[in-house]
Amino acid sequence: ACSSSNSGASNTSSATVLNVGMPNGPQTENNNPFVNTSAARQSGYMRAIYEPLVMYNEIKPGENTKPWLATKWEWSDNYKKIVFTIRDNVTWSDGKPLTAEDVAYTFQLLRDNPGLNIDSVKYKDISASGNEVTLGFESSQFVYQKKIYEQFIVPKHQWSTFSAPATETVKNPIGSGPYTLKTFTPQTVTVVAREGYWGGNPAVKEIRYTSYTDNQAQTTALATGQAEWSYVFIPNPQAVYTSKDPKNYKLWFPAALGVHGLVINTKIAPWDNKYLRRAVNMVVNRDDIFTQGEAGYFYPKVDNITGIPTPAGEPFIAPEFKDTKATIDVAGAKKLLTDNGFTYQGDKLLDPGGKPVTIRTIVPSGWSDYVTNLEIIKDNLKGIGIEATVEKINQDAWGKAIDTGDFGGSMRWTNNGNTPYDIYQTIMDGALYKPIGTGGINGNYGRYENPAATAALNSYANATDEAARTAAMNELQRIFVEDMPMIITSAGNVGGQYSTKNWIGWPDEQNNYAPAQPTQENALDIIMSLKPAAAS
Amino acid sequence: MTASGMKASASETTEVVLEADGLTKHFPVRKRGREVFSKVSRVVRAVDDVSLTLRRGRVTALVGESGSGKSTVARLLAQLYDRTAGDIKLHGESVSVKSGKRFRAYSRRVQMIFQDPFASLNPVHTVRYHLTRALKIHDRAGKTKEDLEKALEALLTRVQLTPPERYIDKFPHELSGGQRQRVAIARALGADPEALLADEPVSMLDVSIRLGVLNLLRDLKERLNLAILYITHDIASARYFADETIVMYAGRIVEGGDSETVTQRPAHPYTQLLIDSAPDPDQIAAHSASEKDRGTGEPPSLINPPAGCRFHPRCPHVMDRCRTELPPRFEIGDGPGHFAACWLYADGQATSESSGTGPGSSDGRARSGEHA
Amino acid sequence: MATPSVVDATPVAAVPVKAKRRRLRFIASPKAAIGLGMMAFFVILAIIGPFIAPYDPSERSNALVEAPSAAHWLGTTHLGQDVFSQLVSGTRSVILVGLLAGVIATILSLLVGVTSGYLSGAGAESLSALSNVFLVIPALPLIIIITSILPETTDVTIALVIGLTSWAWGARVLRAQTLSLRRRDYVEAARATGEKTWRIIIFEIMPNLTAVIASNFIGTVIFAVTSEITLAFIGVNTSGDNWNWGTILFWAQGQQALAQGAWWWFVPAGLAIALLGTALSLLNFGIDEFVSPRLRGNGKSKVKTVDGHTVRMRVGFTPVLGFGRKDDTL
Amino acid sequence: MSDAVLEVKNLDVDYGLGSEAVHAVRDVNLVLHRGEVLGLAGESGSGKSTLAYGLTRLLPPPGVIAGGEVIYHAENGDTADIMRMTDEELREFRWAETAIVFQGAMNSLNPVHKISTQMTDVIRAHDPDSTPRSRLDRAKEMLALVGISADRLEAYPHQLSGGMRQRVMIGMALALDPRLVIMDEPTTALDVVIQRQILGQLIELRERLGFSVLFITHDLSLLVEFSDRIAIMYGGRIVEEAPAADIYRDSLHPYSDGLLHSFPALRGPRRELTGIPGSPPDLRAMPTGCAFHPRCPKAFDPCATTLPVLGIPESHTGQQRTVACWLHPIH
Amino acid sequence: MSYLLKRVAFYVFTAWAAITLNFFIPRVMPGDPVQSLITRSRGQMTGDAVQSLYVLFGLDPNESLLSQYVKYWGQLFRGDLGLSFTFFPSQVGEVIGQALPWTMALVGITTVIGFLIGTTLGTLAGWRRGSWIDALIPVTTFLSSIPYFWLGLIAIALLTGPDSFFPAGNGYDTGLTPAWDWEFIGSAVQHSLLPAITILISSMAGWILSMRNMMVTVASEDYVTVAHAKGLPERRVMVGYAARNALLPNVSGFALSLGFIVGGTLLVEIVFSYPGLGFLLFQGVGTKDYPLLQGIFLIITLSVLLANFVADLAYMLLDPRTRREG
Ligand SMILES: Nc1ncnc2c1ncn2[C@@H]1O[C@H](COP(=O)(O)OP(=O)(O)OP(=O)(O)O)[C@@H](O)[C@H]1O
Ligand SMILES: Nc1ncnc2c1ncn2[C@@H]1O[C@H](COP(=O)(O)OP(=O)(O)OP(=O)(O)O)[C@@H](O)[C@H]1O
Ligand SMILES: [Mg+2]
Ligand SMILES: [Mg+2]
Repeated sequence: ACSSSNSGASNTSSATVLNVGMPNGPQTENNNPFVNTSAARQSGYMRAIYEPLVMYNEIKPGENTKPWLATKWEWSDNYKKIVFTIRDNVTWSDGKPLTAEDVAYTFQLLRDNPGLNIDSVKYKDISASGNEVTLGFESSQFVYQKKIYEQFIVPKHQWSTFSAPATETVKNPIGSGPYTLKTFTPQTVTVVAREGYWGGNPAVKEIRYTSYTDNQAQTTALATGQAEWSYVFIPNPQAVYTSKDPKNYKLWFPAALGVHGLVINTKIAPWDNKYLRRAVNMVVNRDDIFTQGEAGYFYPKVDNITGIPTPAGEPFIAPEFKDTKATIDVAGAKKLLTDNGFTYQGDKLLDPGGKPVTIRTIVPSGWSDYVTNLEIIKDNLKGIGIEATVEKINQDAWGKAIDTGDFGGSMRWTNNGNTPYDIYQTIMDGALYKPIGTGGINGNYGRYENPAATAALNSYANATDEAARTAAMNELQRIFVEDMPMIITSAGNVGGQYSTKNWIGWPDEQNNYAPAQPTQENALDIIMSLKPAAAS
Repeated sequence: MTASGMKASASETTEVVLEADGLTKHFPVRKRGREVFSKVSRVVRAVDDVSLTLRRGRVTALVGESGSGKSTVARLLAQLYDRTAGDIKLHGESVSVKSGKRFRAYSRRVQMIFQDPFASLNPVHTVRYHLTRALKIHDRAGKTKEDLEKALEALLTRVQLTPPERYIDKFPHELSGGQRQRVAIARALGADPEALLADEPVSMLDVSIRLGVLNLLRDLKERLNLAILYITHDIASARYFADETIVMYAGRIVEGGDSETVTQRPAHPYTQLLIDSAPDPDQIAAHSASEKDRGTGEPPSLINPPAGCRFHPRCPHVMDRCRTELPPRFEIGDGPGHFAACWLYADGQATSESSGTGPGSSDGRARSGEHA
Repeated sequence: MATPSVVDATPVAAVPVKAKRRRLRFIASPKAAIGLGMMAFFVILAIIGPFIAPYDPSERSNALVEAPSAAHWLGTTHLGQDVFSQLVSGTRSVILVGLLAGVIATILSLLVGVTSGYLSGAGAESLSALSNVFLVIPALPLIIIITSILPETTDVTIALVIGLTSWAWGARVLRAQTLSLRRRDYVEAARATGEKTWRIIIFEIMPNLTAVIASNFIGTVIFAVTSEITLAFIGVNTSGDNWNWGTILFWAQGQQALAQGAWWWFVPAGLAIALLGTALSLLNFGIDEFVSPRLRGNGKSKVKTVDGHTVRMRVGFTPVLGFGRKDDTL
Repeated sequence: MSDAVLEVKNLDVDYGLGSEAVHAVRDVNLVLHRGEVLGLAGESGSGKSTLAYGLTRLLPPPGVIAGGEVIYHAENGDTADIMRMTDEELREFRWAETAIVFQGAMNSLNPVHKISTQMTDVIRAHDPDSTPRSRLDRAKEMLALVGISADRLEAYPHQLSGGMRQRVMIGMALALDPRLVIMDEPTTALDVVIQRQILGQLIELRERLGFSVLFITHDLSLLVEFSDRIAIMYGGRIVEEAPAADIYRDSLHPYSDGLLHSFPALRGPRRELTGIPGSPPDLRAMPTGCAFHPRCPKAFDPCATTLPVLGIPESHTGQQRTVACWLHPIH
Repeated sequence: MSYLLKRVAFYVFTAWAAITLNFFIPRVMPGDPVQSLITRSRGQMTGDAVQSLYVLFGLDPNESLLSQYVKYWGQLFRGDLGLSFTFFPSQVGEVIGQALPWTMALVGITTVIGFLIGTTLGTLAGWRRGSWIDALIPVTTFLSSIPYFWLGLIAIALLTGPDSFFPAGNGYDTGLTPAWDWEFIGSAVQHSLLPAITILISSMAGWILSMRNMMVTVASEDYVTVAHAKGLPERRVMVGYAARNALLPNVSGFALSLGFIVGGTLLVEIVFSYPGLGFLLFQGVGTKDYPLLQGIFLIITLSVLLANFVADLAYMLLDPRTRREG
């Protein structure tokens, strides 16, 4: 009975239901918000149930924080301590009030259960008094602010009863958010708006989170309007998606501060030669990669020479590089090479030692966009006489090869964060360096060694004033542009596809109040902003 | 008749080739339903305590009801089955071989012709293949191709498949039953054996072809001095073809002796039944009326054979003793080596040396009782 | 009495005639002939495919996702690659994997099945248990797992994996068949003649299994081909620049070709698979009718009677071609 | 010929079609009288089974009836040509009028059905009004007739011995009181004791029920003993037909003669066995003229060229016998 | 040893061997669930997550295979299949229990229907050899040579759409909650039609072909000719005599094929987004989810063994001859 009323509602009169889809396959009832594998996290409905302290908008440089459960927060100068002031009048969905105790308990939970602490934030002392919570850290958290802001809060009175929070499936989730769990099926999870939410009653009365088996099914659902909001890679979105209802079907994929690109193993001759890497950077066709590999939208193009995505990273770019784009310049690349000891034998590039320059790139066989990107790069490299091979191997073998440095080049991503620090740290941090053949590393896959870069990274993370940070960031960019340890081609994204047929008020280029991804913390902000299309 | 008499006397002197002593074969049967958990295992007592000898240049016929274990005896003698008990002696030496070199050495000396010529030739191979293999295995193929060709021709000619080139490249299905049977015989001869175990080599053939095959075997026996075991349902042919005849009933030998004697003066009630049942165009009138009086009934189960004499449930002369005690062989003095396993001759045992009246009269009694 | 020579002469003359008939019988079945023709086409394509392909199958061009045209007979991919060239070049890998895996699996199932069927004792029992264990483990998931263990997958390794994991069904069938053969008189007769065991297995038993072996081989080839293509399709094996029909489908599916309306990218490879499968099954018909005399209908199942009707030949109701008395009995 | 049950006229049966065809039965004429046992003998491969299956149209492919008639005289005097019957008519005719016992009883019974099922389903097919009770009773009656106890009804074929199976088939054949029973080598694989039991019972029943029997066997002595008339086949044709005793005492065709001198006698003095020289003809390449002439010791000029016709020999006027041999010119 | 005990011992041995193999195969796969989780979620998870995940999954790199193996058996006997990595921390039993009914319903029923229809058609084709129905065989073999997924995708492209009766995927309408009401069942049936037809089309040919060949073989058996000679109605001869006996080999083939339900039609479930075991298996392979893989393999193993056992019994019922083996 419930279903018929529902299915009718989404099509006629003003909407009350929002249909969200994710291509993750059938789910098992698992509402543990801490665990990455849980349905709550995969489908994103935890965002409607649990709330963060601060809403952090990672695509909006400048004003990127919005008070949420915390009304105020204050860092110490060295970023080793923060004090949150918790909002009053917030109740849990079971009616109990949310207190600073709950907040402190949540962080204690993270500190005491390393399995739950996915972000590996080093909490020290945690205390609550009145409506204030104080968190202390072992080191400066400047570059990790986002992780702390975004921490969702769980009720102490429920979680303290769990003997093993890490393996708890939380059948009856109690949160402070505007929605509560109504039904769970492996296909669809339904949450409904509850009474007594501190932020007022949302226009969206019910949200259905449906799991589609794969991208294709998800795309079909989007194209037919079954799903109104999703995050999925659609090849040729024009033909497959937006053209079905150009007025309402939208996609918006703004860049985040994380990148994708060609990691070069800097320990293999002649790729230890920075001129060679720079020459490569000069011939890679980022436009082709964007339009053919990323279907013209998915991973936004990065063309600043520093590899920092814009507009998110705009404020961080050093003045000297502000307008330096990575443009294709085959002649320039050849000149750079021949000026630095490389020679040509016919079309073939020879290294200073007289050997032909080749590169063996690897890629997981199923990752079609990466494969396409590499094919394009291979083509581009041919233009300057470099013979590249693209080896498609299985995911595990690829993971292992990357881990132990058994490759010439590969497409990979970097971490993302609230500053470009994460990007550069993933690429250049000497602290992460391990020689070829040694595995177990968490970054610096290109085996790049430069003490200056490591020092700059450290000083950025631990600086206590803005000037020192800016200096360190500029230094990092200088080193990167000089040595070009990775050919950055695309930015990580925080976007989504959505339909304005039933609901309006979505974020977009003009109104970029939140990233459009339904599984990110900002999803709640978006949901709260939605209005029925008919009503407008 | 005279010829057979002469042979009989010669039999004492000719060399024993193959000898079975107390041969026994039990086939296990699968348990059914509720027997699964019981301990007793059931067996088909296909052959029980069978002793016989095959001599050089002599044919021994083995007759008996269907399912009495004749083929099993032949296969046991060919060492194709493991025996349950008993002994097989080749030239007085006990042999027990399963496979490998020793088995092949044995098979060179003792060869078998299988009951069914339609089944015993591999349908995918030509006559040439079958015979070549037989020759090659026993190193009789010679060194060159011509040698082989000559040996093949000789074999085919010997079994009267002439001209050889008409048959040599044929597949079994292109041959008639009689021709197949002769190929099978040729194959057995290819090993140049000393003993030949021929299991109903003529059962499927019409009388004219049947005769041809039998004449061939007789000829072989005489020329090559073979010892032959001839298994058949056709008692008349045993009379004509075999020197000695042995009768089996339900896995046991019930009578044996010189062929002419056994067929003309059967001693054991079963043999009498058998001989009487054989169709005889000359005596059409004599029969017909007396069908009812004949001992009828089913052949006994070999899984739970009757105690005592296995024939007793069907025997017209059954005595108390027959139901409990297994009769041993009793000599009957009316022919060379004639014996029967029947209590009727128990009394004659003591006097058998002195006179033939005991068995003779009992024989007469049995027959007259039937025809009255 | 000169006539016997007539009797002799006829069969001698008949021998070569028969042999000829036997060899041609296979082709005589129209189904098998069609299958043979199609199969020959695929094999030839497998050999010369890469040479006659109009483009390098991996070569990119600016004609992105274009419908079939004179320049690109089967259109292009999202990278501007020529689908027709991919299809033609991909034939080799498909045929290679199919045949190689078929051969491997057939040999294994022969070894295991026939040996465990013919011999008795612990060895044979454990062989049969082994094949049952392999039967129990689902083949396709197993293949997926094994291929994902391998760091790198070439056609040969794929063929090996498929061949090594898909023999069990055949072994079971062959074992059952061998069990029914091994006590046949001609096998016993060969033993009684003094044949060695391995000769009995190879020369006496196996030839009688030809029909089973052949259909088994063909079944395995079909299975291998579909497995290879499935593997490629789900992205387990799209290694190197080695094109096969599954890789085409993988890319087409990854780019949602059908949803884009690019049917030319998705449809031909699937049809090619179906055609290859059909060719093999048609061959199977021929082999069945060739080896098993019972299925041999002399190609005809209908007969014409004298008065022009058509009657079906069938068991139990012998067709009558002509009625009544004929004037001339000769 | 008022008492004729079955008349076979000029029956031709082939295996295969056109030039490939094997002419297994050629121009066969036979009459089967009421209550009579007609024996059919001949070399293996001479076409005996083919004839038996052919005239009931049970020959499996590639067998075809190339021509001829088989006239059945029903009890009420009607006649019908079996060759012209439709499938439905055939089905009704079969078993109710003509029952057949096949060469191998081992394979004639369906291994997966009980004896009772196989016996009652044929009764039901021809008498749909009967009750299951009455059918079962009839089945028991028939088993009793062939000497098998009623409790064997619930047995499966493999639980019976070969002889018992044979008898079940014979019992089944008689279940519908047919007027004709065809038996193709019903006893070859059995020992003489069981063989005699079965045949004895059959002859007895024949006398009581009055059906006719077509009896095919290799065993001439058996034939002579049990049949009224004997027909001898050679190379697909009937070469001689006569009362059993006449054939045994005085066969006219040299082939019959050869056959009769090929089997050893069990009793009485040992006879000289001559046999028949040569080998059977190849059906694909039959000799011209009389098919037997290449092996015939008495062959003379016409034999090799002209086919002798089956007819009453001049020398035996008045006798109920026919022969096809140039030695015995016919009227 | 008696026959039945031998059979039981054989099944136990096979089960043991298969389960042991199931235990070891996933474990020799390179890479581990954590790595594969990270690579799969490209960029959505930072490198720092690694440690917490190892801790979370309780993966102790120092525990020997053997002690894991012993532990595994201990768990099995307690009916505990462990925690799934993919859906951590859900119980494997729960994950499988949720998918199993769908596979059973869709693939199980279609396999049975395919067998029934295929066998019926094969019976007719074999019985009327040379008639039109015989000509069906090349057509069905053509269809059966097409990979499931291709047929399925084409069907989706051609037959589904916003206004089509056929839904493009999923087990039931997304708004519904599984319950035994007509609305849900109707929706489930509607969603299963297309995948079911795909499986039917692809799987029927095998049954048709083997049944036909058996029919042709059996039809020339003497007892069938005897049945004709008895003048039995055509249907009775075809069904009771020919098909009844021809069915025997197909029965064991059918039992075997039950084992392929999960593995063989995995692609159908993937293509039609069907929430069944096959798709789960595919996910498990992708994420190195050993406990899940082992759980699924266990289900497959046990069901195949069970099916075989049932087939054994059915064979004994259908074929009164006690089969003599060896
Ligand atoms: N492999 C076997 N397993 C079980 N029982 C068997 C086996 N072989 C033969 N028997 C049984 O042993 C008995 C003797 O069989 P055998 O073949 O020796 O008889 P036979 O005298 O040759 O009969 P026939 O005259 O019919 O050929 C029969 O009851 C038969 O059923
Ligand atoms: N399917 C067939 N194709 C060709 N020829 C056949 C076929 N079946 C039988 N024949 C031939 O037809 C002839 C007659 O066979 P039939 O079975 O009638 O002989 P028969 O007289 O019954 O012999 P037997 O006494 O051995 O049973 C034989 O020569 C045989 O080779
Ligand atoms: Mg025997
Ligand atoms: Mg016959």
